Amino acid sequence: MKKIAYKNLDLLYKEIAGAQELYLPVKVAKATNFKKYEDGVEVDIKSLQTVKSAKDLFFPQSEDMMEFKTSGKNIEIIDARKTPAPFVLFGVRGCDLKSFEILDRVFLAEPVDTMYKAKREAVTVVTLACNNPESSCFCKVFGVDASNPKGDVQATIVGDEMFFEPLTEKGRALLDSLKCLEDGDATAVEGEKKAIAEKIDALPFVNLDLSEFKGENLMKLFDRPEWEDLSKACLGCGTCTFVCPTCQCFDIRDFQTNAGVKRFRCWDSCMYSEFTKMAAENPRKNQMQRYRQRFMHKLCYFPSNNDGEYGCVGCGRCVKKCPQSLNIVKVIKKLGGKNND
Amino acid sequence: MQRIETAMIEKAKALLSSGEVTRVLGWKKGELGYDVEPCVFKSEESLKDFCYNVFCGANLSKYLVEESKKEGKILVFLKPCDSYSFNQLIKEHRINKENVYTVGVECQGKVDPYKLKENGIEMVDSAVETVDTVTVKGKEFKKEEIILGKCLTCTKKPLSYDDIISFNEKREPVLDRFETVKKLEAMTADERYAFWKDQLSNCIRCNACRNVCPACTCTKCVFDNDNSGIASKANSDSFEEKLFHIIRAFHVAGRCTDCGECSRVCPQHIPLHLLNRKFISDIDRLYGEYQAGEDTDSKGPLTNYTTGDVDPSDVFGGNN
Amino acid sequence: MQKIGVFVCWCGSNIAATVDVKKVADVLRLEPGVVISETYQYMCSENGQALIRNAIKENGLTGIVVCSCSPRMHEATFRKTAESAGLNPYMVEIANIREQCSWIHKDMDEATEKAIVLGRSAIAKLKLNAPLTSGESAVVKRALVIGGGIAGIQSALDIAEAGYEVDIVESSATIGGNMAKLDKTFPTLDCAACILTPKMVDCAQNENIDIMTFSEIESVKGFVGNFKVQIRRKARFVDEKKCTGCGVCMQKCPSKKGKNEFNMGLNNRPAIYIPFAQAIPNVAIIDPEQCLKLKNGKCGLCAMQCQVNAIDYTQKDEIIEREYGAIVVATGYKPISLENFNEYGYDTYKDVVTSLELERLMNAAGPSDGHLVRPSDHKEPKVITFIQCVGSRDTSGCGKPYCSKICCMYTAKHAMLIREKYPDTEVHVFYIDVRTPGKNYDEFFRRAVEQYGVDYIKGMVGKVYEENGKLMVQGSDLINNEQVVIPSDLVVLAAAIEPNPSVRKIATMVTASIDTNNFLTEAHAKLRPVESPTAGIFLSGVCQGPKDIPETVSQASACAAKVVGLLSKDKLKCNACVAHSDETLCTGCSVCANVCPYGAITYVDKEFRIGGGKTETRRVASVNEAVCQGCGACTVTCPSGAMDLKGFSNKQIMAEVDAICKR
Amino acid sequence: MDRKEQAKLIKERSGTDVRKCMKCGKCSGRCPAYAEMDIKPHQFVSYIEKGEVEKLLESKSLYTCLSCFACVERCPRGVAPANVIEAVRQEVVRAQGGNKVQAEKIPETINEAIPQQLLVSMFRKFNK
Amino acid sequence: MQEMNNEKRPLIVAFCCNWCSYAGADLAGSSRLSYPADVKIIRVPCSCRVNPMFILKAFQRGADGVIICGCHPGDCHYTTGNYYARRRMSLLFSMLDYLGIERERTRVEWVSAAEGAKFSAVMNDFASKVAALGENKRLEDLRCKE
Repeated sequence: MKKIAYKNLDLLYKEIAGAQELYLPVKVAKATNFKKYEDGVEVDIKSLQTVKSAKDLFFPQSEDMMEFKTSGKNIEIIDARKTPAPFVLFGVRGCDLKSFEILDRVFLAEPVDTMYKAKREAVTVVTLACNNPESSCFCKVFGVDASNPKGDVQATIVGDEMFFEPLTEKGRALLDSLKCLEDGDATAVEGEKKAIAEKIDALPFVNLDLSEFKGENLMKLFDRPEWEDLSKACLGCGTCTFVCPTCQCFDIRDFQTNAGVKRFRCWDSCMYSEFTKMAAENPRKNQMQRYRQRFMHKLCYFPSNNDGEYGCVGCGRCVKKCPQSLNIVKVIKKLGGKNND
Repeated sequence: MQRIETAMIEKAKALLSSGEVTRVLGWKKGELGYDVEPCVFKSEESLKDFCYNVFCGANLSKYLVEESKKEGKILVFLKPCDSYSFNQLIKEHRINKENVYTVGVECQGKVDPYKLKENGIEMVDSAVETVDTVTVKGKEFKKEEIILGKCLTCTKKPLSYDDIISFNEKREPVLDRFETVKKLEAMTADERYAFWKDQLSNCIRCNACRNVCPACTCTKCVFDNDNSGIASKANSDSFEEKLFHIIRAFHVAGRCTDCGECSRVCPQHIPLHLLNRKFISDIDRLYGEYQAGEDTDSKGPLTNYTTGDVDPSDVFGGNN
Repeated sequence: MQKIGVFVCWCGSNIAATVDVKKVADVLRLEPGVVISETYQYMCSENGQALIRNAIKENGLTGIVVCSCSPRMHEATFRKTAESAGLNPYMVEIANIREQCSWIHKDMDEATEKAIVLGRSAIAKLKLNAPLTSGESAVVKRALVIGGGIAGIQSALDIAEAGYEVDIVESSATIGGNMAKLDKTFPTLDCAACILTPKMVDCAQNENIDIMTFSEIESVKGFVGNFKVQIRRKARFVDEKKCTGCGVCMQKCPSKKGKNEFNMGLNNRPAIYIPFAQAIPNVAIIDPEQCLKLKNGKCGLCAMQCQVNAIDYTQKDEIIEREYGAIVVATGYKPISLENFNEYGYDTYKDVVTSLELERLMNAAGPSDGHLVRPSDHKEPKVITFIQCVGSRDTSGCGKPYCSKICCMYTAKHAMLIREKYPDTEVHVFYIDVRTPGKNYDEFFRRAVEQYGVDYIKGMVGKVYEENGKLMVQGSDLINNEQVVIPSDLVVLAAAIEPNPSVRKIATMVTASIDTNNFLTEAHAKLRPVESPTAGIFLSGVCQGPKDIPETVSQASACAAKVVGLLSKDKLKCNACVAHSDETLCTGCSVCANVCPYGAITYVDKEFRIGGGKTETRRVASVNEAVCQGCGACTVTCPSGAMDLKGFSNKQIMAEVDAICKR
Repeated sequence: MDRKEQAKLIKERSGTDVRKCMKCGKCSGRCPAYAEMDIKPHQFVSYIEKGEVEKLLESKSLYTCLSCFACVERCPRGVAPANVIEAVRQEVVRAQGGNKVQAEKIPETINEAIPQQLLVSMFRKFNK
Repeated sequence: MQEMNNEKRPLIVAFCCNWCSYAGADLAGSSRLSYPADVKIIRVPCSCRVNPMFILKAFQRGADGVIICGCHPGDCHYTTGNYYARRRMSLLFSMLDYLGIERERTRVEWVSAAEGAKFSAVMNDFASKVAALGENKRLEDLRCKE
């Protein structure tokens, strides 16, 4: 167990960033997101949640795949994938860490997504326990322990100090390399963890009933009439999918540059009318169908195909960010099971 | 203020039972108090979940584009700002007015849940509202401390309605709506560039601003249309952040009623309304004051002209 | 797969001296899609064109780019060349490497490089070109003339003479307009009735002319060659076909308090009346405001007296619809209202009259049978003072900023006529400037001064007031630098003229543009002065700007010539580069129609499939290709990008941008 | 200050565009004080337009103009001769200084229909 | 801007209306009134055909300045096109300025078919102002610059 005084965190960041790239919650113009640490940035480590999730680091919003260079009538094909240098992702919360597991199931399954894999392998994750979980948090429902978030290194703020506990080889190596840290005592951390667990148990959504969401109920759930009302106010904007740590859909697009064509992939959203557009059109023609797709995928299709693992980590971003206050909690409460009443 | 909600429910019940309307567009209670959602109620019974309170900030007018196509009349409750959007949509033939029964409702500013959170309040069991204050969890706030940005500058008065439910005079706006625009104009070009670079770099192109906007009702947006030449799904370069927001603001210029929904819904809190307000302030300054949505038949400033209009070289309002 | 041919012209040394044309051809040959790239000394020559024709045929080219002079010079030439080789003429693009390259640059490398970029840009555009064909529309061989004054009469007569049918729609009960009210006309002093009434009769007798008086335009739909016009024939309560114009009803009518409009309200007429003796049609009309039968059902004397049973108290407005190929607007003018000019006392003193009223007072058929007397006491005036520019050239907001053009001449005419007929009358004229350009015009004015001794005073009148039964006219004499007061018996005001107010409504209906003074705008101030920018709409007379009778008649005939030119065509070839609305994208928001200068955009409800076997009805824009001139204003105003312009599409222009920026 | 400058100043102070004058003389045609004026209202406009101020500065018209604004009211071109006269008067008065009419002696309530400018010009006129 | 002189010349896209300004450019050519080869003209039917999209697209592609030329107000071949263009461009340019983009990179000029000399003078002036600003950094797309 290592520790550092909270006021000295900047030294820590500087030291990490001196050796490899460091990504952590940074506030720019009122919004906190994972960004690269550079001199002068405003680190916002205490903020419970970044707007965009940490998945951005492995599966960025937009990413080059290949290039076609043209000159006259000739075309040259260039591999645009980059080999990432080792980097540290600092301040990841339990829910976001859990989301990596879910994304791994998608991107690391055959056929392996090489671009994702390279970045997953290059990272050292430092998680941070949630001292002040919010009413919109329901990670516990999906088996996340926000007081014990895991990762390569697990950090906990106790009073005016931050404690670090290495959990993997990578984590240990990172901690060992840092000279600004001093040895710490685990007892204070244990106390804090207990306090956090108590806070979590008092949150409003921690006892959501998911019992109805299982493979054999698929058709029944699909045909539930409540979808119509649940989705009524949905604007189809896609905010929920873009802030969601587990949404993994992307589109592959071409951009014509002055020298040829860049092929890149970028996030897509099942909320969009252009999503999975086929020869004719999007098979899901109205917003109710698109809305249903998103939640059925997270709560029914995904667990059916992945040993019961849900496609949601209970981070509550959609609860906070939906312009019209629609969210997965409302879906679970309506369709999840009797104990939600 | 509670009696507004009561009066609204009574009105809705009466119209539903008389058969004059078949549906009611309003707000439904949420799980955490502040997360009320727009909802179409189809029966008197379902109105038990109906609510109208300080959290009903969403603009309902856009839902009518689809709802007014359906059979039967729908009752809609319009806040003053919603009613301007409604009028503008009527002007653009996007709403079938015959299928809508409009009831104007009093609004003295709606609460911004983020501002509540900043004040340490997360869940809301009940909120007691007066014209100038809101009391949540026993704590009394002045409106200007916790209402949405768009409400701080609101001067909108109720427009023509079939019926109106209003008991108090509208409170005066706290701020001049062009104050921030003026501040930006007074900056140097470098400062302005830095400001917008920071703001727009946060844009995740979730399209919330566009999809909530009552002026953005295109069947297919140019940014979704692969044939348009500017379609894109994510910002792959900082240029695309600017392109999206400039074109979007331009497309709604002269049609934007300044309802402020774009900034309310932005997950990154980008003050997008400042782009629209820049156009509004330029239009007011250069072509005479114009409030989109104030009527249903005037020509918009961009589909109009006078022979003596100012030249593009002489339009700059701010510093260089 | 596209097969593009590139043809680089030397233009002798015009291009070749500064641009390495061989290099341009060689580089462009490498562009994707290009299968042949050649140079020639004079591409526009017969040999050069043959080269292009052969290349198109031999290589099966789908499009050609000619790098040469400005498209304004030879685009049409090369389009014809392409067409003769079986290629659609719109599959031709020109890269302007002469006016916009070789002639302005001196450095060979620089100019060659730019020529290559311009060539690439043209190729990029061409790749997105689509074959276009000009639409055709049939022409209805009938013209509508709105307004039956001298302008409308002359236009109608000339069109009818050329063998086409014409309808005159006149809002008052007779044709003739303002000219019929005039006494004599300048500069020859022949009587207006003597020269106008024969023309009116000609109209009535011409088989090709149909006169609809007491009628108004209700709506105009359609476009050049195919207007559909609704005309409201207002109830006159007299059957036009039966009435013989005998006038017995007028004598028997007991209600005689109606203001006689023809005499400018200077005397009264019965409730049933014929506007004036030579009215066309010579048919009575009942004024429902004055008629006792129509007001309270008690009378019916005229019906009893009428030998031919022409009176019909139950007559209602009737709306008829007709089709026209061309519309002539000849709505004329009226004197402005003088309510803003109380300094002249027009509303206060009976003996302050307008010039048009004076015309009636001097007219043999007028209220005083041509004997000039003052309206107040019917005595002969001994001192008459004229005031010019009343409301003309006035930028204070009370009057009109323009010169009414006719006042100087008619005031001279009045002064002269009075001095001739009543030599012992003293005549003064206050003027700011005397403007008499025109054949024999200045001579005419000088005659008034030199031969008839009219007293012209340079200066304006400040006020008119009454003192001892005289109208005291106080004004400046700027030449003598004194203030003068002229005790007068009659004061005549040369009121400014303004377009007939009905023109606004009509302009909106036919989507013709109108200026700030409500005069109709011509398509080009110098080169197309009798056409409106809206195709098929023509301008005749004062509705376009102030003018006198000779000018009006010339313009009316010019207008007729243009109409005849249009009607002589069986089909109209339309512009091929027109706007086009993608109905799947259009939301029907109507902003495009707001900016269309030609009224080419209308909206229709269309059914669309929305999946699941369902359909929905949407309002979408539809462009009338016969009317669209291809400016593109609509394309930019359309937020959804549904509106695009053929030949200059969004994608084509953006492809040009891309190609230019490639480096 | 040379005459040119002075003319420019007077022009500016008058707030009227003398070039708009089309020399119709309606101002002088209406002027009730015409007989008492050595230089007539239209001449004021004309002189100022030509930049000749000398004669104007000595004119007795400055003190016979009633400031009734009839000329302003009647001008068809929106020129204001009275304002020109007023501007010249100011030029003269400012050069002299000293007040004859004292503000304290003005009654508290004045007929509201009296134009403000008339009151002001009264001060200027009777302050020699 | 020194480095621009040799290696990187500024790139200027000029949208010219077919009836006045394009003809004015032709007249400049026939009169041999030179202006920098950096200026490349795109012919459009009317200044009202210029979509803000085209202007932004040009900047994205690497243009350093964009100028729109049309008939003088009141002389539009289509009677009213340039009036709309004037309003649109006024608002667009003011917005670009608001975002901190240099004012001198955009311009609207009214050039008639008779004003060959004006066309040349305008282009010379615009090109030198744009060159002085240097490369367009604030409205660039890095993908188009590689």
